[in-house]
Amino acid sequence: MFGLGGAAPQVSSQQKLQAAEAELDMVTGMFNQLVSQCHNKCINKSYSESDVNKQEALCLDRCVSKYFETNVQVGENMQKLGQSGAFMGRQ
Amino acid sequence: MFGLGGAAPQVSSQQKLQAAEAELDMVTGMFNQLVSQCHNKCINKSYSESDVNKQEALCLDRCVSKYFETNVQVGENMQKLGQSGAFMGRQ
Amino acid sequence: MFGLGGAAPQVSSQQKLQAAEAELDMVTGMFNQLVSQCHNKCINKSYSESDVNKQEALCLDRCVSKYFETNVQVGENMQKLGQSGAFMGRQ
Amino acid sequence: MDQLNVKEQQEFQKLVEQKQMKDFMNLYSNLVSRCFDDCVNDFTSANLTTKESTCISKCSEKFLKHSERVGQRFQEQNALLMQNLQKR
Amino acid sequence: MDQLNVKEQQEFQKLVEQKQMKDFMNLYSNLVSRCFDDCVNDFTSANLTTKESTCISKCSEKFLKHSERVGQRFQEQNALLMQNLQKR
Amino acid sequence: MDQLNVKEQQEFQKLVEQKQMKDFMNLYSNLVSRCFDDCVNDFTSANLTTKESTCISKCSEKFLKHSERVGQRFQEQNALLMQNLQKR
Repeated sequence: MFGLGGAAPQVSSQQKLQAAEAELDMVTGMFNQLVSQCHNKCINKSYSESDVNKQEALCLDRCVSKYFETNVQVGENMQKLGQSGAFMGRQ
Repeated sequence: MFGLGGAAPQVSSQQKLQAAEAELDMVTGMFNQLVSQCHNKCINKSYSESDVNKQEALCLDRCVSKYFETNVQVGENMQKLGQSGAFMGRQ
Repeated sequence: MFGLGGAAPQVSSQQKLQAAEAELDMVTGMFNQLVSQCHNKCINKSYSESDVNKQEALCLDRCVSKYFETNVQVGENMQKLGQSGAFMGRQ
Repeated sequence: MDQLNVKEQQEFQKLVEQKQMKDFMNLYSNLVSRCFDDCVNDFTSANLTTKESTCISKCSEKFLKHSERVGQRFQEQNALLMQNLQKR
Repeated sequence: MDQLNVKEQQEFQKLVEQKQMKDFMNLYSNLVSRCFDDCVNDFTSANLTTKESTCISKCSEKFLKHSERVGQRFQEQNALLMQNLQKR
Repeated sequence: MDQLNVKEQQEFQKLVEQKQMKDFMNLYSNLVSRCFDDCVNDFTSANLTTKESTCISKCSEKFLKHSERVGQRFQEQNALLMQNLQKR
């Protein structure tokens, strides 16, 4: 998921599971963020109908698509910045 | 709390405790949400006094009451929608 | 960190570690809050540049400084209120 | 995830199941918060008005449909992303 | 909760106690965030002004009184809800 | 933290390391959320526009520099606070 996790030679089962759990939590967290942000950006809050109408649905599809693109781009940006040594030891 | 938990035949102690913990976390989370939302809806942010005044107190009492009603209604709505098969497998 | 933890005679290793973990989580949570709040208060959201400019940097330094002062003051306030018995059993 | 061996995968599966109840409760409390915030803003009485109640009903149904749709797109996009990463 | 046997209830009780410190710290950091956000908005100096300091003091006391009241109502409503569920 | 003995400190160190990956992922997802929210607001197409993409790039670099600076100040202020507490 999100291609994180990477190659880590000689790590214990416990460490691998902890990394997997951290990743799972992040993906879940991001999904919740996505639900909340695309709701803010696409859903009409007057609630005159209980269905997601066509316009809202189209907006949601694009919202998810753009969110993933953002996610990938941010990942690439961070890698570039990390390699350039512009940042801490983080990364 | 909130009447969730339901009947689950033959579950291990560990599972029951995990479910109880998840429920405890949810109730705590909801309480924190409630504190934050009713603060937004009822408390005057000019902070000219350190007491919750009468008008604010009345608003808070009603805010909590309406929050519980909302909670119950949402639960009922979800059950109805779940039974109608309108949703995923969630529920 | 934040001087919490206090003196607790005769507690088990597990309890001490749990308290330390709770404190670590709180400090992390507060740092995240600080990052978010000072971003809101100091960073220009037009993103015409990728650097934190001088004015923003100065604002951030003061923001962190004032946040710590706020933190200390709130802690003192809570102790005073706790001692005066004005509150629950909390504290 | 393909770096986990069979036994680790089973452990991980257990973890996932453990989290599912939490996820559901999360969805539920997000829904309550959202609809309470958007629909309830009159505190002249202690009970929900008919208008508020109707709003909550529509809001919660809409929120579920909304998060279902977002969930489907999320899975599609995630699958696509995995494919692209494996091609590299 | 009545589906837990005595031993499980004891385990659960431990869990609750474990969480209490966390809850307190949560309350504390919510309070700091809220009052910092509402009271501190001038960054022309590195120290709190008298006005900000007074605001923080009132804000934090008010927040505690506020959350205490909400907590009492929450418990009452929860007890009521449990009663109604058992009647069914 | 000086109330922990050596063995407890080691345990605590492990915990800290365990949390570091979590912290990094937290930073990452906060960054994505923030820049998505601030930069992406046009849903007439399914792909990022050049303008949005540029905005995201600047936003994410700026966010990292921002949180790095806040992190440095945080550590300084925390060290100062610890010193003052020990003087008492």
